[in-house]
Amino acid sequence: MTLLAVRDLRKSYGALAVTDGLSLDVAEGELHAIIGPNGAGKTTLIAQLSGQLAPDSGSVTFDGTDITRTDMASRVRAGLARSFQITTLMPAMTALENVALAVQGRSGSSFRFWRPVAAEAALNDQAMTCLAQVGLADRADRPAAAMSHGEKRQLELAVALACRPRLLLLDEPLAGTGPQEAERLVALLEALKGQVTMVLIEHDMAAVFALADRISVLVYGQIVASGGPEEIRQDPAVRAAYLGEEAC
Amino acid sequence: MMRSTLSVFALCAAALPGLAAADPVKVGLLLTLSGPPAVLGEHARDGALLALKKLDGKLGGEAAEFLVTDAEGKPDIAAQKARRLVESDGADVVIGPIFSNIMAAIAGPVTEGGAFLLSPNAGPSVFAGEGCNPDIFVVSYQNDQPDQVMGEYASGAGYGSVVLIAPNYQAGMDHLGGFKRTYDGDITAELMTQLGQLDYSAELAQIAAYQPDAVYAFLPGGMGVNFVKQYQQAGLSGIPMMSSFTTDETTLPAMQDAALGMLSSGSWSPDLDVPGNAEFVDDFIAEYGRVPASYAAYAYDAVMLLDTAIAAAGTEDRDALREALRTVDFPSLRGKFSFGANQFPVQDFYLTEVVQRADGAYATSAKELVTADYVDAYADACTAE
Amino acid sequence: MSAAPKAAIALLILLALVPPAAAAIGDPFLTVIATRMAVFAIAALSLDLILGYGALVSFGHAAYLGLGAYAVAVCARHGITDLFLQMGAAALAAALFAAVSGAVSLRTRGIYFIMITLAFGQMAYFFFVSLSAYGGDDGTALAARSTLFGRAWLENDTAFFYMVLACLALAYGGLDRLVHARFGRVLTGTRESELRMRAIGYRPFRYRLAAYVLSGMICAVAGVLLANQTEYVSPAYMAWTRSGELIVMLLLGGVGTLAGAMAGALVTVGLEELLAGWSEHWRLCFGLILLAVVLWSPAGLTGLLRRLLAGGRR
Amino acid sequence: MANLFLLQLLNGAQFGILLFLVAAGLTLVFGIMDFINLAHGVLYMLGAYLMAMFALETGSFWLGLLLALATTLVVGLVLEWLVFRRLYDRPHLDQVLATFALMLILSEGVKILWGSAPLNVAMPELLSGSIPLAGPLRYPVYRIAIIVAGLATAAGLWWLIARTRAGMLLRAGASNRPMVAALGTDISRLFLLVFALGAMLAGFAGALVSPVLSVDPGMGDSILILTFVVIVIGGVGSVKGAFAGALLVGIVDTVGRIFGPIWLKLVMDPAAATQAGRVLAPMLVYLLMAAVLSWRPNGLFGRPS
Repeated sequence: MTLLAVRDLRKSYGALAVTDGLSLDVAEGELHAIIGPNGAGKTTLIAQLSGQLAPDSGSVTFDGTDITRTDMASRVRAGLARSFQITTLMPAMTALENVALAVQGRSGSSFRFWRPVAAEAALNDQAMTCLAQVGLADRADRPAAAMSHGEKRQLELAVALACRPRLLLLDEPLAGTGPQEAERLVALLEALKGQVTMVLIEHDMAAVFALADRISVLVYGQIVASGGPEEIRQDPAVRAAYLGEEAC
Repeated sequence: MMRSTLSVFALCAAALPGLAAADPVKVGLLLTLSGPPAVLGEHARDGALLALKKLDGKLGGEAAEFLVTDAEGKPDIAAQKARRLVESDGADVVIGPIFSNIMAAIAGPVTEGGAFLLSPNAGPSVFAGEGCNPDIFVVSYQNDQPDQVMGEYASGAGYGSVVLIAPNYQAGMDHLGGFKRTYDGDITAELMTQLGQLDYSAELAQIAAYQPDAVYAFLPGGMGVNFVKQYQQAGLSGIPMMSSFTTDETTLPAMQDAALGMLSSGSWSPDLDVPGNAEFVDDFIAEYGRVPASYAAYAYDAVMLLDTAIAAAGTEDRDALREALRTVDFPSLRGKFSFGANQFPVQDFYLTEVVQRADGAYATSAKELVTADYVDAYADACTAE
Repeated sequence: MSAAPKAAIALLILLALVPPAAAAIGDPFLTVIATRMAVFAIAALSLDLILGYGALVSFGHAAYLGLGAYAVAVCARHGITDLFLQMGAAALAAALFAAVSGAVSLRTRGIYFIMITLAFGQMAYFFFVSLSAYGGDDGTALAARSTLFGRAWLENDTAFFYMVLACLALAYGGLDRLVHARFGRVLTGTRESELRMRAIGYRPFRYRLAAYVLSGMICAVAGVLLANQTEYVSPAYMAWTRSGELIVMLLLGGVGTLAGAMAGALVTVGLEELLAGWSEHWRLCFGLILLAVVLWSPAGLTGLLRRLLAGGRR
Repeated sequence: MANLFLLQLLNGAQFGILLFLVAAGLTLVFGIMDFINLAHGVLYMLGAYLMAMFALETGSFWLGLLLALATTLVVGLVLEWLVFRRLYDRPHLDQVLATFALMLILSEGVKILWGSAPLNVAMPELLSGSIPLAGPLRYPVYRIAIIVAGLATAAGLWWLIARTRAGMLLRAGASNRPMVAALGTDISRLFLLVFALGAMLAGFAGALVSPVLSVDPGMGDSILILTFVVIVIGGVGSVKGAFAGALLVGIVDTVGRIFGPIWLKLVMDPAAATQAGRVLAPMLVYLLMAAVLSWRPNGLFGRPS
């Protein structure tokens, strides 16, 4: 069953078409990787899928509902969460607080002025679960600003998971990590497969081909090929346009 | 504060054992001494200090101490400082303020604290009529009077049409209202400008288009300087300009030639032919390097009044001192001086004109007497006591 | 208990000791100064909620001080003299003004927000300048202080001071709960990263607006008390320089800590009082002190204190 | 009536250009270096006071102007060196506080040096007098000089920013300092010069208006807010915007004040119109600003953030 359907999406800045009639289907449960050379429009695509950026035309349908003009917050509540390539965590808050804030966003009103939020066991328990899921349980009380880069990437994931998404948009989760950190994160994503549908944008080809159920190749704002890892690896057009220069 | 209280005790103990009245008479000078209108307060302060110097630092023969305080032009701060003067520093009399809004804010704290308030400038109508207060003496004039005098003059001079101009706020309305009360010609237009307005070219164009017989302006401080300079530059010098609180010794140094011949009214001017006035003006110039404005003269008068009254009644008996302040005859720079029932002055008003003095400085000069023994319009409503 | 609430409680206790101390040394005026300190501490606390926790630099906050003050004058004119009713009216008026101006202002960011709040502050200022019924530019004197349950208890300066102190304690206590509650965490989140907040399902605008309205209401209560203290109401309360002074208090004390906001107000009012008594040109000294604080102690007095304490421990 | 309306439009534009003169220096510092300088108003005041002093000392308007410009330039250099360079990387709030402090220090300093009474600056012979327009209406020559000076300043600034290497580096440096520094340019020296230039422009405006306006300790305050309004309406960082904003504010303020009550009388009864006019006139420019910002949150010509 298709969870996310993108039809003829277009976005341009002046004469430059960053998204140029893009169509894409993401099936429920799969890990769908999007690869492409720098400047292909991957981050712009994520921004439009998450609602950060409004497309000029086209449509985005999530679970049968048209969300093209829906704002970011509503999409999150509908189950469409994202992680960021450049960390946007709350630096002054602890890891636990960062995650608990995301839990709070989907559980009950935030117009509560009296009861200390730090004492809300329900929020903290769920936040701890998410932290444990990404292997940060022992870092709960550390301020985000004081964490290592790899830990920040993990926390980034934990925050996204705390939104209980049905579809997770991952914008280069491995960017800037060392080999060991990358390995741990890949294992983490592997473990998440099946629990949550994922759209993964990533430059690390080894990780992409290890993880993805399906891969779409984005070049100049258009999907030029889509298929299983083997299919993509063999596709002559893809090899010529993209892989030829970079991976193999 | 602790120190000041102790020093008072020390003074009491040291001076003439047995005579409790030996501590100095304390007079608070509560004037706006900061911000753009500071110059008005400075004139009043200097006038008062000059008077004290002339009296060898004594009031009615008793040692006196002046506590100079900045009202900052902010009513809340002025009220606070008034309380400090009266409650903490033990002032018996407060001389001040310059502005009417400050007067409304400090009148309560001063009089309820048991001190007398002597105003060297502000004379708002609230304290002239029903709201008159036996502990408040206005030594200057009632606010509306200069405008009414100008209205009378304009009628008498045969100006058939006048354009009025004032900033768009309460005092502006009040002053124009004063003029309209006594002027019987046509009001061609009332131009309301903005508080602190810089550029008057639009209003000047209106005036040029209307071609009235005369213009009447109430534009105090920097607004007046801007207007007067631009008035001359716009080539309107042919239309007589009358004003109140616009062309006086505080603004003339900045207007200079542009203001020559402009008319206003007042109960005092530096060249008023009254015993002691010339000496006061010369002393003031020698001491402070500028020609005194009315604020200085009225503050000087306030101190002289206080001196004479204390000499007559002492400071121990408040009621006696109040009565002395009301009735005593003191050497005023305005010649004859007396209080009406509301404790506002009954005095002569003159038409004044801007002239250049022999020493090159610019000043107002009394040209002709317009109204003698002028009583303000509110005095009848005062039923104090 | 962590350091911040301790410091705040110490400040409150210190203030509470002023009237007996003033009586002991025979200078009742100290109580008047302490009252002013407490009033401005409430205003500074209210500004800290949006500026310190929400990173919303309002340059028109004095408008709420003025709105509160005028609420007293308007109520008194219509025969409502009860302090709590007046506070209610002030809070309501402030909430309305804040809701409208906030809805427009909060669409902008950074420098534009600073300037548009300034614009709304100026609009309020000029509105009251042209309000002839209440003296316009001159303002108007109040016949008497507000009453409590029909009694004129507040005419007594000491009683009035403790009333103000109680309001300050309430404002501090309430805001301390608030910033640690769900709402406070969300507000802090919008300060740290607006994009992240949207990405985890929040719409920052509504929380910012709520904080903005609440802050205006608290500041209006401070205005009610200010009008009562001086027994005078004037547009000068909402001049833009007054808004600047509120920011100065906050920065002097340390932004984003409630105790810092209170300390900043106390120090600013105290310093003004002290310097003004010392020299006519006290603004020069005050400016130099401010400059020194910005250049050498960016986190204000609390930052300085923290550094000194840390240095001592080392 | 139509003649008068056109003349008032011209008066409004002229006031706008006067505002632009003051705003020009602020646009440089505030718009391009992203630095909030509340002390700009006092620098403007300082220019006027120096002008008053030097014109009196030398007996010449032009010599006085030259000396006033040179002195404000030096003051700008000194201030940058002592204070401002420590604040570039600080949050806006710190800049507000520091320059608020400078405002207190400088205006008190001016009062100590020159007293609080307003000063006079004589108009140069060459530029005094007025030229006749239609009927009894005349236009002062000095106003024309101000318009010319304003337009020249606008053109000069535009040229500096859009056409010179310094301007290019400045624009690049404001958005990415390390990058420009890496190119081997001494960015801090560039900022020093720009800041001094901004101070000098403020001083220039002050000196230029001194024969028409009152030179007093309050002159900086009253114009500072208006210039901020101008820049914010135009859009921070745009000289074009500042120019458009200044004209808009000048025209709206002047025309609104003069014709507002007349137009209001067309739709309501005279007493109410007078009252409404009184309340609305001083708020006009602020209403304009709120309206512009709610329509375009980054000003007319501002870049989206």
